Amino acid sequence: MKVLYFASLREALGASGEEMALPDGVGSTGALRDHLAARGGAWLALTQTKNLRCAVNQRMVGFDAAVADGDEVAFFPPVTGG
Amino acid sequence: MKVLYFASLREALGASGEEMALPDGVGSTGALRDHLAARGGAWLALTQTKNLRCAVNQRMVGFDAAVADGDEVAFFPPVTGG
Amino acid sequence: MSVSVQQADFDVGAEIAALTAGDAQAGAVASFVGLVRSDKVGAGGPAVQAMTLEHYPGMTEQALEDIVTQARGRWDLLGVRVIHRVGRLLPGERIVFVAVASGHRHDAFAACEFIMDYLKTQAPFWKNEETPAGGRWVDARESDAAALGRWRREE
Amino acid sequence: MSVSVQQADFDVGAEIAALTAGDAQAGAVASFVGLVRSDKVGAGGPAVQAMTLEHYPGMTEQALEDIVTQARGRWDLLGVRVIHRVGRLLPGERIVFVAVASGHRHDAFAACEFIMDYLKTQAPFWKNEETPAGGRWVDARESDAAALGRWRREE
Repeated sequence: MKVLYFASLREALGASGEEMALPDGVGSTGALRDHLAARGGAWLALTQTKNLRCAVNQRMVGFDAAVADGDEVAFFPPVTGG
Repeated sequence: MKVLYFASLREALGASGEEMALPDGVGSTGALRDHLAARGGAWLALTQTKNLRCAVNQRMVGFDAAVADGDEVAFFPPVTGG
Repeated sequence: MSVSVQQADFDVGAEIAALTAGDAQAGAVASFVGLVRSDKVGAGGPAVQAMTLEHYPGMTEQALEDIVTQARGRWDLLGVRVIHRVGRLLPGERIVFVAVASGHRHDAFAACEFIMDYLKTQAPFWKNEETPAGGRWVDARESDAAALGRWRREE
Repeated sequence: MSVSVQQADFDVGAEIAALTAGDAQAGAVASFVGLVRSDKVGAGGPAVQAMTLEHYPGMTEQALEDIVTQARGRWDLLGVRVIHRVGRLLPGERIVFVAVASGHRHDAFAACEFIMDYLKTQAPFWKNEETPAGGRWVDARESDAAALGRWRREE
């Protein structure tokens, strides 16, 4: 699967995204976020960013949304366009 | 005083306006309307136009508004601009 | 000048750009363009071939200025532009333009719609439509009076 | 094409005119232009020298198309145009443009404001401001979430 990071989260992580296999036992966007944050250090930004948002396959969803291998998952702070 | 007529009322009266002295006993826009309508014939349009509006000195007012000699009074149907 | 009543057409893009030129606080411009429709005479009726806008010179400009002043009193606005054409216009031609600049979009949208709602019921313009069956004066719409009521309830 | 995400600027007047060209039913176009403000960093703070718009390519276009589809489902619209710029922009430059054509003004105004309110909270764009003190990511505004709530209550 592909995981993407945007804006202040991208800066905090020092990465715009990564290719990875769906980790064992991870079935939701929330579980994926927690799995990544468990790397510690800069990755704690995933649980410390206020009002973190996520998308699966380019649709904004909640942290209870299902994720499957092959999905494109994105994490980002609240949007500020317009 | 000057009295002006616009749009469908102007067409019905066949006149865009007239100079006249303030008639005796006429102190309001409503009384002036009734005075003019009393000429009969086409002038009945002044009491027969649905939702007739009036203005004194280029401000829209009600039919209880005061009129004095020297005023510019206008009668017209509801506006339809925009 | 914030209000113009004129026969001539106008440049929408230039008017919108001019409203915020050099203003560091301007973050939002809401605008409206009203056009001559050619389908206005009821089902099966004749198409509108042209429209003539009559107005009350002198009062028109004053009524529009009053409306703009009311809008500026209700919202925090940086610029307002109102243009209303008069005379004979063809289907598709612009009739009216209102643009409002503000720091934030809600003030700009609200003030722009307020100005249009007031203009529709308070500014002395009258439309006469030309059809193959002859000219007809456009009737005032009940919905325009209702739209005005909304702003009055909010006062 | 009703939605564009691009670095380039655009011609507001031409876009508004194109939206109703040849449409006899189009009587109203409501539109909105959002601009880069240069006064955005709090009282006494540094002025904004430039702004960089980051986005999520692919999702951005889809989110905007979804918003337009929702608007078309709620109101009777004849045309919709959304343009959002990305990349580095200077104060006073246009960021976003939304225009909606309809038979009547209330549908056009409502849909235009609805699209802006949804875009502000649902489309994946992020603003980074350059100031003499360095770059800063713009915070989301509570008022934008509140604006969205208004439309949801009306559903």
